[in-house]
Amino acid sequence: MKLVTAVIKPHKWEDVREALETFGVTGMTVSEVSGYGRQKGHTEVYRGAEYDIALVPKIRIEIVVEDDDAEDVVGIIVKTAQTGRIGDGKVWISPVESVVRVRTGDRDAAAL
Amino acid sequence: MKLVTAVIKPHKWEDVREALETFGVTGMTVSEVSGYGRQKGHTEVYRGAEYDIALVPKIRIEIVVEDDDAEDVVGIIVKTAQTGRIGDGKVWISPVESVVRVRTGDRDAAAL
Amino acid sequence: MKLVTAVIKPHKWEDVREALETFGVTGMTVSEVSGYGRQKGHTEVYRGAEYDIALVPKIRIEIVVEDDDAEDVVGIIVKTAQTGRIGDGKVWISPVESVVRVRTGDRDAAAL
Amino acid sequence: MNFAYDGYYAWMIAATSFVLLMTAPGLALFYGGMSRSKSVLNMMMMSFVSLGVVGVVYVLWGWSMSYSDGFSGDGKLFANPFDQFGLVDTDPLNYIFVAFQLTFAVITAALISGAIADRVKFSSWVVFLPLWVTLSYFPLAHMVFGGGFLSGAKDGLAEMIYSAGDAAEVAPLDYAGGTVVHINAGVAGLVLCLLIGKRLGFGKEPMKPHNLTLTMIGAGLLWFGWFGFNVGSIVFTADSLADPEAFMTQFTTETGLVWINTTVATCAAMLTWLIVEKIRDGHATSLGAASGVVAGLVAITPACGALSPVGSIGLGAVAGALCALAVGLKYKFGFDDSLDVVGVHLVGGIVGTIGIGFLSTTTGLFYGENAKQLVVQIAIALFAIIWSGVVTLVLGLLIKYTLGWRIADEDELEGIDFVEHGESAYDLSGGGGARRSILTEGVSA
Amino acid sequence: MNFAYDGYYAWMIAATSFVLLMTAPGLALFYGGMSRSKSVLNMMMMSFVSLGVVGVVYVLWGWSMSYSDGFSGDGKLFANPFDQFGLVDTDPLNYIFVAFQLTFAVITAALISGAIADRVKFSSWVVFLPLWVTLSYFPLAHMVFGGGFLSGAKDGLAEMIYSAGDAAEVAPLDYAGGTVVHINAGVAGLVLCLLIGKRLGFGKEPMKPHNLTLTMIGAGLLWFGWFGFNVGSIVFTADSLADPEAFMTQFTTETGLVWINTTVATCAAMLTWLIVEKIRDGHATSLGAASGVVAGLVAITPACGALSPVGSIGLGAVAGALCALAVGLKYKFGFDDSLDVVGVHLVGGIVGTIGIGFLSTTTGLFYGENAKQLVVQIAIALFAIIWSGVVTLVLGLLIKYTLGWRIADEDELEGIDFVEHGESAYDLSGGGGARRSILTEGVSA
Amino acid sequence: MNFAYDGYYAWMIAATSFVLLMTAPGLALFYGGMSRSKSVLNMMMMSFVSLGVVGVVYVLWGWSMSYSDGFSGDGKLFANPFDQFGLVDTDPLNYIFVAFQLTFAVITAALISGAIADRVKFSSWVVFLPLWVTLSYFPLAHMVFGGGFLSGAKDGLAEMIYSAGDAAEVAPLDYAGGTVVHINAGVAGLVLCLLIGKRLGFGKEPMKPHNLTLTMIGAGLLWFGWFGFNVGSIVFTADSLADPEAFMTQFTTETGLVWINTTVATCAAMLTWLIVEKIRDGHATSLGAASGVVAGLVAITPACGALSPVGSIGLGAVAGALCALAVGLKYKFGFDDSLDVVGVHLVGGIVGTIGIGFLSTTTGLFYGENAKQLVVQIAIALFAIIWSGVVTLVLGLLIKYTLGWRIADEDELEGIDFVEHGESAYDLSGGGGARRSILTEGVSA
Ligand SMILES: Nc1ncnc2c1ncn2[C@@H]1O[C@H](COP(=O)(O)OP(=O)(O)O)[C@@H](O)[C@H]1O
Ligand SMILES: Nc1ncnc2c1ncn2[C@@H]1O[C@H](COP(=O)(O)OP(=O)(O)O)[C@@H](O)[C@H]1O
Ligand SMILES: Nc1ncnc2c1ncn2[C@@H]1O[C@H](COP(=O)(O)OP(=O)(O)O)[C@@H](O)[C@H]1O
Repeated sequence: MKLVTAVIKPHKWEDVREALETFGVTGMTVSEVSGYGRQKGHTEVYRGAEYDIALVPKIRIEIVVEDDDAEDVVGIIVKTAQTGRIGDGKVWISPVESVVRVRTGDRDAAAL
Repeated sequence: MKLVTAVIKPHKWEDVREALETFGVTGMTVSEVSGYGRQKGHTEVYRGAEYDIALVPKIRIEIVVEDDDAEDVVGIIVKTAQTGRIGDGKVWISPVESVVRVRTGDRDAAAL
Repeated sequence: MKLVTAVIKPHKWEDVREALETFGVTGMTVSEVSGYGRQKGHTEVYRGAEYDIALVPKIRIEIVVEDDDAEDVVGIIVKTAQTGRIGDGKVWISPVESVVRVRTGDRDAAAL
Repeated sequence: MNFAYDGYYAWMIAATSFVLLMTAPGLALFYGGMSRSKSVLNMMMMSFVSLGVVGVVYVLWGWSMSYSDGFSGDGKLFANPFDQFGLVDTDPLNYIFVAFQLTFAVITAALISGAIADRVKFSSWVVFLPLWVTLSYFPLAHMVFGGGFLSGAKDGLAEMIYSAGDAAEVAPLDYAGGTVVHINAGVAGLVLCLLIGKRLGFGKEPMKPHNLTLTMIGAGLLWFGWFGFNVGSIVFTADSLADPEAFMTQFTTETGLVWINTTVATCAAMLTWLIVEKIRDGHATSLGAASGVVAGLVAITPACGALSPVGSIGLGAVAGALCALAVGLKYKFGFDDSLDVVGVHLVGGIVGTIGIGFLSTTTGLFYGENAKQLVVQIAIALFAIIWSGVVTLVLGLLIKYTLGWRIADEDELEGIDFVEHGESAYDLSGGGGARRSILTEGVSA
Repeated sequence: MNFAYDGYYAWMIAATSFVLLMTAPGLALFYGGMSRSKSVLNMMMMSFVSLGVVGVVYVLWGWSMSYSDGFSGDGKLFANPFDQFGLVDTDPLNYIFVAFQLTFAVITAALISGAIADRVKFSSWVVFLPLWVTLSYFPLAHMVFGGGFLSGAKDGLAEMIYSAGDAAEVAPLDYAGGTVVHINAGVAGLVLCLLIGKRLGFGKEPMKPHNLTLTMIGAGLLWFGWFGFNVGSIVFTADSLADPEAFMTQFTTETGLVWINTTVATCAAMLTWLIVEKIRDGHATSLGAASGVVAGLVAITPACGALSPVGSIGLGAVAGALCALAVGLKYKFGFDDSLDVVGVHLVGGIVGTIGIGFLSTTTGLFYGENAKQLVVQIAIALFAIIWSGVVTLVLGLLIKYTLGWRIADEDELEGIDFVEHGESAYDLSGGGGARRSILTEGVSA
Repeated sequence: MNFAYDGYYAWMIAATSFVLLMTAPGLALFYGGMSRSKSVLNMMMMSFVSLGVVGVVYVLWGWSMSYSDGFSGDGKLFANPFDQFGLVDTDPLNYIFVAFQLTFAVITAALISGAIADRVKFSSWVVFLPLWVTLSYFPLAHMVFGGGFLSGAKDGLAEMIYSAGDAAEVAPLDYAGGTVVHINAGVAGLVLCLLIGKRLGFGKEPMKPHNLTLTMIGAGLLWFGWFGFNVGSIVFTADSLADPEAFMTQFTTETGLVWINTTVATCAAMLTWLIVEKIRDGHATSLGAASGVVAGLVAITPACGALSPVGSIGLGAVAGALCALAVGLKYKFGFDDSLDVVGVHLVGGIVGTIGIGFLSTTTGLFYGENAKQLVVQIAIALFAIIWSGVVTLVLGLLIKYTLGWRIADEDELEGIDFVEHGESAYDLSGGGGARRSILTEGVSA
């Protein structure tokens, strides 16, 4: 099994979800995070004084998939979340040894 | 070392914490996430118009454990968080190469 | 590639970010989490009745780095986030098989 | 016609509006902020719907049942509910008083809801409202304000205790509703929270206020509205009604005194509540300040016309300290008076009602020659406690065994806002501090 | 001089202040809470800046254009805007009425903003405001309140329909602005939201209120302020102005009636709105309670002086139910009247204006002998709809093809608060429940 | 007795209640919303406790020290604090004025707290309050309003500058407290924030408002309350007091004028503040609108009775622009006037006080023949600055070296709400948008 972790721009979340659904991904876990990177946040002016905001809001998606699907899933995410502008995010794959469905105790492929 | 990641129903969090404590887990990191899966969120009626809410609130628990404990911890979580209804969540195990306690610099087993 | 995950005290986040930036880390993903561990939360008195609050606010940082940098990054985090008091947090290293930059499709080292 | 009236009428329009503001949004905010974020809307709705239901009922039979016999001093328990049904036969000169009294009935009913937060079927509350005001509020209003059994009336309670002559002298004093409003609502809250039972997790989880800024706004609006409540409750003497000059004098001096007393008692209660907290818990809290404000306002309500400013400071100080201690009792005795209706309104109402017996500048024990006023005050407080207690118990049981009071346990855990009202109070994502994501937004059907 | 005036003036100072409170913060909160968290500040700013702009304009030429010809009953469309420009030649005895009418113009303009939430250039709104009040509000105010074409004036609309004698008898009735304020604003909202188009995602995402506690505060403050609006709109008869005793009688009885009618209609509307929701959607919501409150207030606005209390309950009940059904229409017909200006103000305004034709205790169809009043009421409602519709369409098109109305699509997605105002409403981290981290705080430049 | 009084008294009851609302919850919200989420409760508590402490003190010796010598025009610095201690010997006809003046003392003290947000021991603030009102507020109130040194009194400042005859002619003008309230509080804020030092991270982190909706509510309630403040500050001429007809005329015309001036100056200030921001920063913010509102209200406070409506628009416009520029100074000069007390109240108070010298329709430089009024206005502004500055410095140092002002650094980082009050303002989990989890809830001991 693999874990695909994707950090993407918030407004792309809906599109990514739909694309993954179409591909056949049946579940994922999503959270709101803040990103730090080349995309530099923004400058805010407050009472005439300027401030740099370093962090940018992002969505983090975690999907456990079978080994064979990992690259496809990454590909779909990259294609769908791409805008070509700095800050589009990262996707990484890491190994998972085992996954269980809490409801049934099913293991691995059967647990997805 | 292993990392056990569990995504469970929010109201099971207290029970899981207690069960893990009893087993001897001394620490964990918890966050609020949204789950997407078979459990389909809910329908909301607003001003007479209907909407599907796709995401469901979940709790994500991360626990770094020694290799031998991983299966036990997974077992405890599955047993305690199970309600038998769709949406009970997933637990997965992934490899960890090393862990450090920030306070002391202790490594691996000593860091837990 | 490695994934370094650090759970630290919130007020140390700025220092850690600066130290990592100086070292040359160009990106990371940050989230607000709750920690459970030796540090025991606090007692609150409300209307004359006492309550224990078990969870403590923490910051979780995720950084994908090249294999060689992993130990250095861990070292920097440990050094910078250390206050010597209970609750300073944990840092762990896990394997990453591949990482992609969404904007360009660049892979691995080039994606960081 | 007495031309001095017109300023007084002008004030009564404002005062009546002030009191309506106390319920919506004043009390709704005070209570809403104290409840949990999953039940704030239900809490606010309980206040709003009290206004909706009691407002209509009041015009239909509430006024008639309270005052249609013209303050005749008959010593009765209530007046005829059909006499001026729908205000059809009400003298238009009384309209503003109908309005003023309407707002009192509304807030009294709404006050009760704080004792049973987070766990009650909305429909049961809606059914309880008209029954309770009809059987508990309108009668007590008639008895105390309408020349009934608890006024200085012939055949009234005071006369039963003392001879007729004395009774007139030590007629029960309740300027703006210590018995009718606060003891009444406080007892009802106590009875209902005992009958309905505790929230799940009560005593184990803190169940702290989810938004204290709302509670502070609510406390501020309640204070403001309370000037309508107390200062609007002036009743003119026969002399004043006969003589414009006397009218003007009473109007200008009494309203000024009541305003000051209302304020300084409240200031003092806020301070003593904070002091008790600081000593007992180590911290003076904003919830304590807000609660102290309400405790002071409650206590001075019956007493605001009878005390001196310095006496009012004293009464407020005692009320603030006692109520601060009293709100802890629910944990001791294990009843879930969720938002402290008993600790603040029942205790504060008793402190104020009985405090008059000591502090009245004319008949109080500290000023006058005897304890007669004190005895009368205790008697009316007891009577109000018993009346409200019995009525509420009967109605509470009736609903318990018909509609039922409580929502299902899993619904209570899930949150009553979502379950009963299909809503949640806040959706701060998709904007907010970090202009966060769209995670909580829906996906179209 | 009539000494009975001074209480009335005292009330007018308060009433005028009440009405100002309706816009800021009342309406700002009501609308702000209903919008999304990324656009609440823009929404509140639209109300605040209406006050800023229209307040200044009113003193410059608004009063003059509405009332400078002294309520002469001339039947005209508007008065001379330069006659009392800057109030230089205004009789100081009229100042309080200038102030009162100023607050009406302000809130009418602000009401429109709810129809076009989240997507409009702030600068275009600022430009629209003075143009719209000048061409739509001031004329309608003159026509209805200032003795103009829609009053009982000679050569007025009623006289056109009936013979002169009859017209006086069935002069159009609009106590506090069913046509001038609510139909006017409601139509303007409809025209603008059609012209400007839907929010991105409308009909697909729920776009639910981001903070219903704000909406509830807003509804409460609106209700409170509305007493100024309605009760302050009393106009004295010639008899009253001549005779202090008659003055006092009219003042005390009419204000009381209007207060009661305003309240019970609102109570009833809240209840029927909740009932419709419960039946249709399964839940009685707090947004429904708040909306029902406003619907009731809107409907009773023109009618509050003409109905009995029981009639007012009836009118409110009808208005609450109809408006509850009407707000769903936008999804049916696909126009994005974002915060239900049309469903509440236009529909409620029509219900109230025409309801008088049935329920007026003197000339209504249910009480009087004929339908004349009803016909007149329908006529003025139609006239107001057409006038406001045409004016708003012309102005809306003008701005559309010059400044443009909409912000860029990506800005709308990002959130208008940040893009137009450089702010976000909430920064709850760095404190809050769990005293969370500093993630959203900045790093110094 | 003058029967025209009774409307005026009716208004004064309302007005006094309005002003109390300004502090709690008005100012508490305005300031609370501007502070960070970890210190909002402390900020609100500073306002509430000002009311608690100063309310009690005022009745004890505040009134006596300010006005017990009967507005005798003695030119003194203060009156005898023991003369009417506890109001025991106060004429009941004055009660409403005691109440009105009480609310002024309360808000003036509370205003200061904005300059020292987030970092001050609550106990030190509680100790500072009675000392400061006793030594700075009560004397200045006596001097300006009580016939003392800064009034038109014999031996007063104006007489020192000009000969006796002229002084009467150009007696200092301060209708509702430009010097006594705003300059006084503004200077005290400046001195304290210099003495106490900056918040940790000031100038590096933005320290933006955590909840602008609260600030907007606060601004709206302040505006509403300010009608009590300004319109309630009418003082009747000897002629009016003698002749009911003159009384009525002054009452109806002057209150109307003051209401309008208060409103249009505020409208204009809001607009110019927004324009300055738009030009300088590219965005017109809601914080700017709220601040502009307060700046306008501050500036018109001393001037509201002396200007024409058009003059008031001018004064407001200038005040809005100047204050918008002034609030940036703290970053330039590096003093942490956290919530802009200096930029708004000191600068706005000076603009208003001195603006009268130009714009007074009777004695202003633009209308009259000479600069005498202008000189007098500058003189009283300077005197108030020096008096308040010296008193605050002495008291500030006293507390600094005894109790100490600041909480510990780590406590300031952790958040003053939790450390000083044991609370946090918000607990939005366990409900909220996504009906999120129970993570921040406690686990029973
Ligand atoms: N080394 C990294 N480890 C983890 N997350 C990263 C890393 N680098 C970037 N990110 C995440 O990816 C997001 C986008 O990165 P950024 O450098 O801004 O743009 P891009 O990926 O287009 O070059 C960041 O906001 C951050 O959340
Ligand atoms: N492939 C996946 N990867 C990561 N998380 C998943 C995956 N599938 C499901 N989840 C998480 O598990 C939760 C429960 O899954 P769901 O399909 O609703 O029910 P069940 O596990 O009972 O079949 C989801 O809400 C989501 O958070
Ligand atoms: N086994 C674990 N797995 C994951 N996170 C842990 C684990 N143990 C501790 N943590 C995290 O580290 C934080 C600090 O741990 P704690 O035991 O309080 O102090 P310390 O690390 O100084 O001994 C915890 O709040 C929690 O977030």
